[in-house]
Amino acid sequence: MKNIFFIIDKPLHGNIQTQEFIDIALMAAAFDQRVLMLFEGDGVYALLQQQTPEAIGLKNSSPLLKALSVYDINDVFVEAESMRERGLSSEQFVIEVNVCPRAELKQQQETADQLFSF
Amino acid sequence: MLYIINKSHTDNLALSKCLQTASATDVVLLIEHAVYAALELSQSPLTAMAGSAVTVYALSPDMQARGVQQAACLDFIQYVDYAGFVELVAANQPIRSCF
Amino acid sequence: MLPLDVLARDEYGFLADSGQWNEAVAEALAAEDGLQLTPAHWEIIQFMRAYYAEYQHQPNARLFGQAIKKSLGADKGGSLYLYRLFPDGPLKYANKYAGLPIPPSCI
Amino acid sequence: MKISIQINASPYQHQAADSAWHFIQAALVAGHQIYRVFFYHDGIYNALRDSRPPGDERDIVKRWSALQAEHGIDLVVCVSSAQRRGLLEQSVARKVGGYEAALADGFRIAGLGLLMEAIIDADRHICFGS
Repeated sequence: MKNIFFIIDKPLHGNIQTQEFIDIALMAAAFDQRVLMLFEGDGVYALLQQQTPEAIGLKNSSPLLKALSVYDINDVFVEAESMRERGLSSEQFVIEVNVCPRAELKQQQETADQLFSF
Repeated sequence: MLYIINKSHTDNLALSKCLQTASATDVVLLIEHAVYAALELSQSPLTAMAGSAVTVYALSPDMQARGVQQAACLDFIQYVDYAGFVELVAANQPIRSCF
Repeated sequence: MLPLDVLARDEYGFLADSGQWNEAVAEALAAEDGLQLTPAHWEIIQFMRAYYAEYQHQPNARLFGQAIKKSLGADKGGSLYLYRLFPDGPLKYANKYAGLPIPPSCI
Repeated sequence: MKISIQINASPYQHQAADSAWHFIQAALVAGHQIYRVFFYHDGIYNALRDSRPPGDERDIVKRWSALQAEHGIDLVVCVSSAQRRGLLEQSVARKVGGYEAALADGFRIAGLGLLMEAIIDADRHICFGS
């Protein structure tokens, strides 16, 4: 089993990249790998509630984040510094997350077998 | 950890971000538009890295393609060709391509 | 029973508008394929509808099995069980009778 | 060492396909095995058979086909990325469109399972673009 780290550092909407990226994470979990997800930088915006991309004719991939737990992806982290820089708090998020400082997340990443971003 | 950076530092924060947590065991490789950050007068976040333990490489074919001369680059930058890129990949784990 | 020919369908025979779905439509779609829906079929079809309503996502075959295992139990997420219910392809036909779009791998 | 490669960006719009190709050449010279090249996101456009760049430019698609022909490297295009962007498998293209698929020689279209296999089996997995 490999430790695979998925790093989302871009917002969710406007293109299909994030949705396709999450598909890889779900598949890795379905292949019994240990999946860790990290939201950092502008990626933390992806977690905001009340996203209505239907307003611009796009499918809402926000509910997809709730499906992470269906595939036993429970190690979901958000970088504390990125949240602070953007004035966000975890009550505003659609899913429960572990808020961690950057330095600690760096140590976690060093133990990964594979790091993915997009 | 090997960071592969491919975007200009004035266009994208990937280089700045990785340098904030990079340590002595980390290696940064600049490819594609990221090689501009190697230039001494580019005001790149690398200028603050002189004397740091982080090793920084730039991909020389991408520098040549862009007219980035070694003589104009920060003196701690090291240079690799694609064979050297492959060696860095083989020698480091994990690897993060930052986009 | 609703006649199927008044319902808009896509080129694969799937409902074009999932809002037109109801249980009678599901039964008619299955009957058209020569399949009589049993409670075991309904369990999978209702699962697909609930999953889609909650996550706005269509799983691929591998994820489909995993998600069913998690929700309905390991025996029901297995290929053997699912293929016995939907011999021509569980993912494709569970989606079809649930009134959902055709998954990419089923075209 | 077994190295697998992922291409996430379209050719000509991004340097990813060039960087990856040069990297693969160097890796082969150094005696490494290229386990698979997986084309994802807009990377699927690397597999378009009808790409016809002007004669004085590199032909990225032909270069991939040649890599497969000469070294037997597995070139896999993600099925759902491809379908969304208008590239179908041969049998599907015939069935739904009544035409021949636009997939270039040496590529095959398959699911994400093959990416998983590459990540799990290879010693290194390197992403190029975007």
